[in-house]
Amino acid sequence: MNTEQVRNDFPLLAANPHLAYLDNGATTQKPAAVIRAVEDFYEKANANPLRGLYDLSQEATERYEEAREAVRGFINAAAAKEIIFTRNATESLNLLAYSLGEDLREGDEIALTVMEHHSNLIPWQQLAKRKGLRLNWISCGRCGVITEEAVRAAVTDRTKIVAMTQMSNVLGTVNDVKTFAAIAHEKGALFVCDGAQSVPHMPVDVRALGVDFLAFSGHKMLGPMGIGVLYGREELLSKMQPFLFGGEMIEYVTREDATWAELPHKFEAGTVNAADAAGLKAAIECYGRYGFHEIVKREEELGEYAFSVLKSVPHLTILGADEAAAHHGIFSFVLEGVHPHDIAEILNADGVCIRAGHHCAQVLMKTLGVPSTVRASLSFYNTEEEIDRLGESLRTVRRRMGYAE
Amino acid sequence: MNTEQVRNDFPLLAANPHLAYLDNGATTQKPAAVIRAVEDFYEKANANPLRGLYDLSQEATERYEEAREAVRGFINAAAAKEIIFTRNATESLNLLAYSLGEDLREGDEIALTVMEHHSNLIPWQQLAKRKGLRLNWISCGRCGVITEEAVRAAVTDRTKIVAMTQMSNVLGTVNDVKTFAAIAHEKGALFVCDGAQSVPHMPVDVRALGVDFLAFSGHKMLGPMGIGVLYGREELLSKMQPFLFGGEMIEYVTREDATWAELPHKFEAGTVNAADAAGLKAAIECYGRYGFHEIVKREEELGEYAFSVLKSVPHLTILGADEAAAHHGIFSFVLEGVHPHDIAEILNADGVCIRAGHHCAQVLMKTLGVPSTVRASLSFYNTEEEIDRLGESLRTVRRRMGYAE
Amino acid sequence: MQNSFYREIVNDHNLRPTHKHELKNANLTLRGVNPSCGDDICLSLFVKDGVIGDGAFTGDGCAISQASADMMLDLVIGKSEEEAVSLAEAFFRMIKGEARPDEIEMLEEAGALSDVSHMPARVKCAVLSWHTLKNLIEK
Amino acid sequence: MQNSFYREIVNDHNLRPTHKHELKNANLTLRGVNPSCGDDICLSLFVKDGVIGDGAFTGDGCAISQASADMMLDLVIGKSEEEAVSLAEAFFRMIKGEARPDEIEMLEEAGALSDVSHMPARVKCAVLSWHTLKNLIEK
Ligand SMILES: Cc1ncc(COP(=O)(O)O)c(C=O)c1O
Ligand SMILES: Cc1ncc(COP(=O)(O)O)c(C=O)c1O
Repeated sequence: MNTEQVRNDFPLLAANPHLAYLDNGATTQKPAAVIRAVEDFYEKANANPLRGLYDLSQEATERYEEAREAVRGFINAAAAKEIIFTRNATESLNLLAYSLGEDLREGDEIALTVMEHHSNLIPWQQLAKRKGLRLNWISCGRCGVITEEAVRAAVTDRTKIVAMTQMSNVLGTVNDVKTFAAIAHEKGALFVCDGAQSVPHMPVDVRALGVDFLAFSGHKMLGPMGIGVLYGREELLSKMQPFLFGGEMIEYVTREDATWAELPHKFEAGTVNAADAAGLKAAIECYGRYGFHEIVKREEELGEYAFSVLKSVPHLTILGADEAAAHHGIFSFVLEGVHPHDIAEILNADGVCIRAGHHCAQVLMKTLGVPSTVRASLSFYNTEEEIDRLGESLRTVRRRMGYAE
Repeated sequence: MNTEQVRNDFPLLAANPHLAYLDNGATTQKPAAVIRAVEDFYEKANANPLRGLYDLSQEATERYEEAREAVRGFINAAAAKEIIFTRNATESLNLLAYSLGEDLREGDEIALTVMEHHSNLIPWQQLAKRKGLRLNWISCGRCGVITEEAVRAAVTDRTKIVAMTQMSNVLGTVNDVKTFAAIAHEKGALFVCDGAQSVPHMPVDVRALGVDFLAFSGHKMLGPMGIGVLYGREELLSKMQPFLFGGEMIEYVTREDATWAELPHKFEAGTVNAADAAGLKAAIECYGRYGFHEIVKREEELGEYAFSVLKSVPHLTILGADEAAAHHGIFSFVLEGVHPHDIAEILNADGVCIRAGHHCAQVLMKTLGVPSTVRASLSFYNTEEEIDRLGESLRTVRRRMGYAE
Repeated sequence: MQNSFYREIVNDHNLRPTHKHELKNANLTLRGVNPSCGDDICLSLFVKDGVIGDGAFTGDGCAISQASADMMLDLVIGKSEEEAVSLAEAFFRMIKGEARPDEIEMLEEAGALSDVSHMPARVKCAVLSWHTLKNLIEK
Repeated sequence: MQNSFYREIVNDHNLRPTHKHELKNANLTLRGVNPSCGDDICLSLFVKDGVIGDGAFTGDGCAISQASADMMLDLVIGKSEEEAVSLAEAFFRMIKGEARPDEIEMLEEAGALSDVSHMPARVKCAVLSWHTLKNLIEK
């Protein structure tokens, strides 16, 4: 992979050579191909898809459905109708909580890990509150490793749903969802996988993993902001109740009741965001063009480098695993005596963009015993030079905050 | 208004001079300024808004919040925090049904009109089913007029919510929501206004109208596809439970429970669609540049013309009011002996884009006694010449379908 | 292409259908509906010893759905149930654009609908009667 | 600008605060929190005859929130409750970029935080202690 060439594909990176954008876990930059695909939709194919009987609307529909097929291929789903377009991973997970929640009864249990992003935590927690369900917490050690024992301890015969992220957005650890999905199935529970961080950074094959549902966001994988995905096994989706009502998700409507359209439309209420779906397809094509294998290799390289640079900064502690490979390009750390927000401020002054805070994972923060951390998260388009600048800037922070050294 | 100049602002229209796009009720075409605003966000300001402490994220946040302020001004809301960004009108209305639904009890009543779009009908209907509520239907005559008596007959002391569209997407009639909101308030009910069709085509002032909530979509008013709006009075929104959970909508999260962020964030879960919000702001600026007064005047002119052209087509019946002004550029009609889908097909062959079907208003179709209609819906950028082509094409339909004449 | 789509043959079957009426001696009846466009047909057959002795339909819908039903009945009346099902399969293949020329030949006048393979929005209209036929025979 | 933001004065109050300790004779105490960044302070005052006789704070947070609290106490100890509230108002105006030069003058060292008016993400940190003070006095 020729990083310099790659960076030229990203207008914002090309225009800002002095900016080290290291907040890729929050959202990635967009290649020109993605921006152009959205633009091209509006300039050549803009119409309300699915509803029109004229060529322009057919074209809009085709682009939309081609995007669905591209997503299907990307995660190796069995059928395109198993791909539901949503706004983002958060909406996908809420859809699940509302829709699967319909069938849960008081006393049923939901197992979830302490490392979940709020988007895969609060929907289940609030569902549990509304319906009198029990939440079983799957704990992780300080390294962020979830063991089979921890999962077995939390998943009982009353467990109906196991919700788990495939990659922690704070520690970068990857959970063995294949094994854990099998445990869930042994107990008759469904396995909901949050792929918001994993899908952009490692090949994810829903059938090989055996997960029942997978949620992720386009904007974290080079795509536009308005599109997310919920994958679900057809057999399950077809039995589930729709979540949002209106638009093309119906079959018949009378005053008293309504029946629902077939998959995937049953879960896509209102005018769909075909333009951003087309953008997501272009993003997936970029993965193909760069090569996922190359991307993973490059991100591993950069991760190794970043780990060693961060380790060499005095007073700095990396949270989670003590080896680069376990971080998958996501590094949360603290610097003795300096609040993460002050670090972010100083790094910003040096043109280094990182995140500071609880990273929408307050339960994990509590487990780790820190109120907040700094997080640097990498993408294949980052460079060693940017990581050097991160390191250099970090070395000056304590001095600039008034510490003798 | 110089229509030729205006059309040059719309890349799709400029590139397809032989296409008569008359399906504006479904979605409008996008001016270059809107497409550029989305592009510009991705090229110059792309970061996850609200979460970052660096300049790029600040820039993203500012563009997002400026868009909120632009929407506030457009509908004259009292405060920007009364503007919730959603995906589309459908999501806005579902948010309301779920969130307001929390406080409703068995036996409570919801009043809604028979002319509602499914997006403002099924959410309430399904809520009623789940909670044992009663739906009171507000009827309209064949002209699509809703009288004060009809509203008073349906709104009782047990009515908690009145849901009504300001403009029918089938008949084009405008309901006197100011009067009807006052009736709702007399009875202690909340008034939910569906502005999906009205906000794009007439100045809407939420405070002058006195509505409690207003839902609309960006894509029907020159904006991008991924953004919608829910306006709500602050006093009401601040008491309501959030709908989607995760992301920046929280304050504290523990294993057991969570507390919510302030308005408007409480209702905006997950990564927000700042790029499309910026596009919506650009759309609102286009309204300002063309002048809403000019737009309305031009659409009235075109409406008059279309009405007279349609009236002159043999065997054609326009549904609803028998005067142009009551249609606000939306004309549903049937042609004796020819199914609407066949008409759409033939018009498409002549380069005329219209819609055929039930227009997501099956309850209204039943009331009108037709299974489906053809709908032509105008925008200020349409031309008399396009309407002529619609008329000419329609005149040939019966012959082309094999009728002697 | 679409301009020439409403050819005489389709228009004829739509405006002057041979088989659009009630069928008094029907022993098999099934309703088929396309909710999204409102096509709604009721198909009746009189089947004896595995052979379709007679057939008719009633209902409403676009020209394509109506003509398709009428042409289908022209074709299957007098045929065995197996033959009818294999004609339906050939028809579905044609609509997907996957039929061989000899299959389209076999469909006689119904072959006039082969253009529908380029009109995704109308596929449902064309296949409605054939799906209804297949369901009726197979269940 | 941000580069020079962590000036000696802010760093000093952050690293070597005068008023960060428990206050034994406190008769007014209130906790103030910024959930989004985790700033968390507990402000204690000893107020007699409408005058702030003493004050202190404990808690955690970024340098801005900590320094702001310390500088605030430097300023308001010995002042009347009314004076403290009007200083708070002046501080809020400064952070909004709306204060007059003489108001910023009045805020003494706390005026060092005027740059926060260009840093929307840090506004909450700077005003936390002042909001807590105002709430404490007014309720
Ligand atoms: C009156 C009315 N309400 C609601 C909607 C739903 O809008 P959307 O599909 O953008 O959510 C529409 C348009 O389809 C409409 O015309
Ligand atoms: C693990 C994980 N899950 C869910 C989300 C939510 O994604 P979004 O904000 O795009 O809905 C994120 C990112 O914020 C994440 O990192």
